[in-house]
Amino acid sequence: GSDSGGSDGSGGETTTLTVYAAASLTSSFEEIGTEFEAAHDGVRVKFSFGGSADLVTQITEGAPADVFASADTTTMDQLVDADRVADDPVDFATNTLEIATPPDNPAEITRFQDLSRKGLQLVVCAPEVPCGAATRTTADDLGVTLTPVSEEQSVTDVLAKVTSGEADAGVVYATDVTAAGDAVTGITYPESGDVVNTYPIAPVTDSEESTLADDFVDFVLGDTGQGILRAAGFGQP
Amino acid sequence: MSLELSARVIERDVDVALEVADRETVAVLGPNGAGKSTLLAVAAGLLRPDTGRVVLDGVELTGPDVWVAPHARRIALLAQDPLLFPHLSVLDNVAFGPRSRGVRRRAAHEQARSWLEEVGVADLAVRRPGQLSGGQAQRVAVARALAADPRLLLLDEPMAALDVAVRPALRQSLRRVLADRTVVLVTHDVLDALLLADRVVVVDGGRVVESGPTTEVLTRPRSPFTARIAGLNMVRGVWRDGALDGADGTVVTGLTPDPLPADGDRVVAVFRPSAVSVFRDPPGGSPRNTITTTVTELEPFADQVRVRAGALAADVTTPAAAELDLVPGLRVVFSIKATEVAIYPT
Amino acid sequence: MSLELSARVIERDVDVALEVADRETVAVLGPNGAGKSTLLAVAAGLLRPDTGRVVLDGVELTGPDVWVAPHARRIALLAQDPLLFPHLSVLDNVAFGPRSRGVRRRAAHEQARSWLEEVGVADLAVRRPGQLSGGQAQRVAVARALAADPRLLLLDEPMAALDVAVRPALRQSLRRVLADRTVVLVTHDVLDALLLADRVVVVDGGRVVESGPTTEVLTRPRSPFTARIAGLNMVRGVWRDGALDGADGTVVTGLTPDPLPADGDRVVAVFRPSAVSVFRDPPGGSPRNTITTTVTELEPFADQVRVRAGALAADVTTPAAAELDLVPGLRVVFSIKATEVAIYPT
Amino acid sequence: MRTKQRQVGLPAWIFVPATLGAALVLLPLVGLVSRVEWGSFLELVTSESAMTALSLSLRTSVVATVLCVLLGVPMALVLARTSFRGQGLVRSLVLLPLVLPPVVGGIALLYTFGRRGLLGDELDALGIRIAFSTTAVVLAQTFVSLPFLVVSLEGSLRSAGARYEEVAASLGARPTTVFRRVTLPLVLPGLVSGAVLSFARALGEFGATITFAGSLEGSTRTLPLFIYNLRVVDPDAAVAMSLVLVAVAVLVIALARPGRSTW
Amino acid sequence: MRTKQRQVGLPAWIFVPATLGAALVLLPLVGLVSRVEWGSFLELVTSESAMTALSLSLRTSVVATVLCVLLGVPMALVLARTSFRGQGLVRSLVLLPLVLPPVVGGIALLYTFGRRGLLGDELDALGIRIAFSTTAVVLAQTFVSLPFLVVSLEGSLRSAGARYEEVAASLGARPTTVFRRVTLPLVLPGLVSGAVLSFARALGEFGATITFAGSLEGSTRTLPLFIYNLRVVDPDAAVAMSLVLVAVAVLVIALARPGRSTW
Ligand SMILES: Nc1ncnc2c1ncn2[C@@H]1O[C@H](COP(=O)(O)OP(=O)(O)OP(=O)(O)O)[C@@H](O)[C@H]1O
Ligand SMILES: Nc1ncnc2c1ncn2[C@@H]1O[C@H](COP(=O)(O)OP(=O)(O)OP(=O)(O)O)[C@@H](O)[C@H]1O
Ligand SMILES: [Mg+2]
Ligand SMILES: [Mg+2]
Repeated sequence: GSDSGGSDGSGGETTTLTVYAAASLTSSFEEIGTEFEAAHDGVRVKFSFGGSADLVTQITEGAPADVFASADTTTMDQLVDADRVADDPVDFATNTLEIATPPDNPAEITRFQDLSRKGLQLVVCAPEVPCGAATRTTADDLGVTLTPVSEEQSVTDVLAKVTSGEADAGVVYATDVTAAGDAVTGITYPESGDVVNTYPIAPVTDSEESTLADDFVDFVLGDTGQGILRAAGFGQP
Repeated sequence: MSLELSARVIERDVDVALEVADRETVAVLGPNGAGKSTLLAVAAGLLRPDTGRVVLDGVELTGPDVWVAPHARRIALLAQDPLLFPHLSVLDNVAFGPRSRGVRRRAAHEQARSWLEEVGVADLAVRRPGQLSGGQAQRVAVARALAADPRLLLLDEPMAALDVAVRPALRQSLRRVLADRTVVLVTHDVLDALLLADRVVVVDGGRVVESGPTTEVLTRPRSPFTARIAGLNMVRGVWRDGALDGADGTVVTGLTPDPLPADGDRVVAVFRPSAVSVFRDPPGGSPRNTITTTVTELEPFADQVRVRAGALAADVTTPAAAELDLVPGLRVVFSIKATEVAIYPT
Repeated sequence: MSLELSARVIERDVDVALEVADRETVAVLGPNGAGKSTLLAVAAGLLRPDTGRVVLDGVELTGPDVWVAPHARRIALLAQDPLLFPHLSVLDNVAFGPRSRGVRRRAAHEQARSWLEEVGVADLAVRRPGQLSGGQAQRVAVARALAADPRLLLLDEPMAALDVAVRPALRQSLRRVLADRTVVLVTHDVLDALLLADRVVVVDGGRVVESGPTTEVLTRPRSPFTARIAGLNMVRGVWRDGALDGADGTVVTGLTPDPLPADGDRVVAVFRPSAVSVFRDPPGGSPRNTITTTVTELEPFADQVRVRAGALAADVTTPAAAELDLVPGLRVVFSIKATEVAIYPT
Repeated sequence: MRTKQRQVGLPAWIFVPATLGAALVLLPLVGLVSRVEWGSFLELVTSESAMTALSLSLRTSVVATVLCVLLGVPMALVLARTSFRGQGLVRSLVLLPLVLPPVVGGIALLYTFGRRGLLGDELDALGIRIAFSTTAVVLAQTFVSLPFLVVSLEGSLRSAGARYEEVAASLGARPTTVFRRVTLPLVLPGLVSGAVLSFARALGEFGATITFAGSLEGSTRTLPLFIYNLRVVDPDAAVAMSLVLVAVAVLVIALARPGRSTW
Repeated sequence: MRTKQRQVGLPAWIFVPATLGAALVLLPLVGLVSRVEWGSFLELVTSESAMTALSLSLRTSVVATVLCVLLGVPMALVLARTSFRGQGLVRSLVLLPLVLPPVVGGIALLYTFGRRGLLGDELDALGIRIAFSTTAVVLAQTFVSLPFLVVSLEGSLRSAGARYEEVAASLGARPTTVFRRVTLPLVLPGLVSGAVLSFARALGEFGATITFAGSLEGSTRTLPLFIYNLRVVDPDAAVAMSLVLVAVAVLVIALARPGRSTW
């Protein structure tokens, strides 16, 4: 969508680009948005962050999105099936799993196999959400049986349990560990590269700013965008 | 405004009919639970009878297929509870009726003030109902009902809770105010009926047992309750051999109506308590009615004592009572001259 | 149980003191808003006076630093409103007091039933309060207060809303029940005071204006309200030259007390309405008191008419009233024999 | 019964906004129902994990409602029938869980009853672990539902006034008797509607539960959590499941509602 | 004033559960406050996007509360003062938004007012687009808050009874006058507490808003949505922001509360 007569310093027309993006992209995309605005005079980028599934529902129901960036291919496929994608989706980032523990790592976790330990207060994502699906795949691959005390709805919920010290360990994305800073200790394990989550991006149909939307997709795929994503811990697709 | 009302409320075992002529005040008397308040509720449109009609001035308000809402009837009801609006000041309570009629705030307040004056509580105008005594609240409720200026005014015991000093004054006010209005007045005080009502209707057990002009009903009562409220003694029986034959064998002679009742007709004998003399033993001499009975209660008032014996009462002077050494439980003989007894059919 | 009470409630301008001896019944009389209910509320512990004490049988219940909760006082209050618990049946309402005392359900119901019998509404035991008439509710409330079997019983107009037929019977019941209890009884009916109370306290404007044994207070009233409630005429003035000198120049002679009052003392003259003769012109002849006044109201009762003229009243026979052609507004002369007038200082 | 009918009418215009309001609430429900695929509905609804979630939801909500009544009735009484310094403040603070985003409420509970929370050491010493247990679910539901009961009951208590309580006391009833035999029965309609509000709130509770208790089938995954999970995979199924939640709520409320009271 | 004091005491034991209940509500708040880093608090709270979200939240919640009053008062009146066939059903249905998980409520709204919803074509023809606009926020808030007002007000109306209304009618007051001058003033405490509940619920509303209105800064991102977003990036900041929400709610409620009524 667009609105005019904004309070831009130049006094000229302001064009607004609306980007719907997965919650895990929040920090990176806000940064990218700032850079994009700097590069495009009179353009303001608005974000709507949320669970990928929520965003798909909204866009399907006519939400005024110009660009959609998803945290997994399944949800993006739903949007494609709904005929709401203007151009084929492009993968722009990947993410891998990492184990997060409280800063002092009380359970002394060192590898993924430790997670099956009896009495360990382990939280993971529910298998219905991407990070949970990835966790389950990893566990299956390694032949590890996990008995979590909770299967959370989102990475944020897993992190909250870990940072509050309630859980001894949680399985989250590498980017989340990076973002959490000192609040958690990240423990990488060798097999993490085997299960990779891919982030696709695509412009949305009926966009009134379709050129600008394409520009934004290109910007994310370009050097600036990729640089920011790399810094946040995302991998290259 | 003339009222014609008939109502049957099965749940309460009430089945009454009532007519009030234009500008007439009808007093409704009757014991507790007789159905007096029920009758008013039906008239006011707060209770829909199982069957019945309410017709005001020829216009049907309640009927099998008719229903006029209470507010559109212009019938004001002063209920047994004052039910003053707790959130309004006394003045606003009284002004409520006029303002609902469309009178402007100022004028309504003026009217309200004069009504408060009338019932003697003008100084309480700014108070909230919660800050009034029982009698004060009752008076404000009376003022509020009068201020509504209805076509028909229904008053349910307006004088209850009032102190003896204001009763005569308020009765006087009401008399003036009610004179050119159509009013139904429920009361337990025979003075209200006598001073304010043109006609009296006596209700008992949900049925009208007596009705007629006030003095006629109250001087020639036909039901025990009416006799009681009129302060008269009544003996009931059948007419036999030129005298009343009571259920318990009492025979009462007295002034008889013309034409004489036929033998076996139901009749009543009525006489004033002051016409009764009390003896410890049956007196001889001139032919008198005597009734042997037991004293149940002694009520002193002014310089006399009312001697109650069941439903009968006798007034004797205080010295006489002392001389007879009357106490509840004593067997005594009530004696009444035949010329003081009125006997008539019911 | 003896009660000693003094209370000042500034907000209501009430400042009263009262003493009730063990097993005594004290009637509290007074106009609307006098402070009667306030007094009871203080005794019951529902209102904390600004200053004052309530002492029951030597134990302080209310005091500057003492406060006994209402339930612990064993003082039952029958308030002016029946306030029956709407969610309980009539029987359970009456059984509430006994059950609160720890009486078992069965026994409490038994007691409740007998109290309902006493007030004549035993047949209503299973009803809800919402299904009662005004008078029926009042009677149940009386039964409930009596059933609580308190150390001190406070009754606020227990007879209001009752019909004339049950009043004597209930009064009789109360008389029996109250005989060996300590009771404070608020009433507007002098008969209640006469029949039920040992002593009378008259409250007016928040102050006790008179108190003493019932018959003494009611036969020798000292305040206009008391005279009014006792059904007596009262003229107030000062003692001058062997007679009462009224404010408006009226001079009243009568039976005087021993010793005689001093000149300038405040005195009252009291006489019965039946002692008053009414004339259209001042009568000559034997030395009588005459008061020229204006008829304000005519109240017929029994075979007499009470002629009211302001605060004064005269009883005349109905024929006499007709002969005099009495109507409100007429100037008349009230004439009273000096021997019928009692003059005493106040 | 004809005689029982109410005879004072409502203004006619009042039915316009009333109908509008009803439409606002009912239309979306129609919209919801219209999208349900009834074919797969039954199968889905009776799936084992759905039944597990439903039964957990019912059990925890009932316990939470009971707790709300046990704790909330005294709170409402104290607020309505006493006055003390700072009462206004206490009342406002008790309101807070109403506005606190539920997720933050869950965090607050973690900070208090969690292992490293305010009472963590004390609870640890007692060998009690609340987080990730069904107890945590109940606690979260009680925390968010309690204010509903307190607010609506305090309103009822104030409307009812204290006159009957005074009468009861003067008849010799001790405060406990007054409370049991007079106060409670008189405000029963208010108490029932307060309890219904609490139950409904507990049944629908999501944010605080997920944050404080987590989500594990059988022990902490209540129906709203189950629905949320389902939604990611199969939005239509989630909608269908919500209707079950709604139906259950209506049923429980209808059963709990005593004869002639408000709700 | 001393004479105004209440003299019928509460049972002593009642203070035990009351204190427990208060503790259950207040302890987590203490826990929350204890974790706030006050250093960065002010900066965060006054950030532009925070202020935008706060002001949007306040505006929409106030409008939603007004709508709740306008629609809910008539609904409560009709439920409390009339009887018609199927009234019980209507009452139960009106309760539903209480138990519907808010997210599902949002879906229901989408299914009704969305482009492809029940009324989609009609609204399209009128050129009205509701979903994902500020209107949608208000609608979502009204949808979830309305039952709170209706339930608590119906309780008050029933407790108050109709006797005063009958008196007013017999004094000649038309139904509208009765409503305005008698019914409303008498249930004012109930109305105020119902409105407070509605306002609080609207202010904290999250699930239905995010689903039906989306989360766009300035137009649909209310404070709870802002907090939700913030939590992903900086959980501590989210907690601090929640306290702002709470403080605002308390403030607004305190200002709205008339002198001597319940809330
Ligand atoms: N709401 C009700 N439901 C059922 N019965 C009722 C109801 N109200 C009153 N009654 C019964 O109906 C009868 C008539 O009652 P009503 O109130 O009309 O009596 P009343 O003549 O006004 O008596 P009172 O002098 O005591 O006021 C009584 O027996 C009473 O018990
Ligand atoms: N709650 C209150 N607040 C302030 N003033 C009050 C309150 N209740 C009563 N009053 C006032 O206190 C005075 C005494 O009232 P009280 O109720 O004791 O009178 P009462 O003697 O019982 O009168 P009644 O015969 O009318 O019942 C009256 O002037 C009354 O207006
Ligand atoms: Mg009556
Ligand atoms: Mg009084």
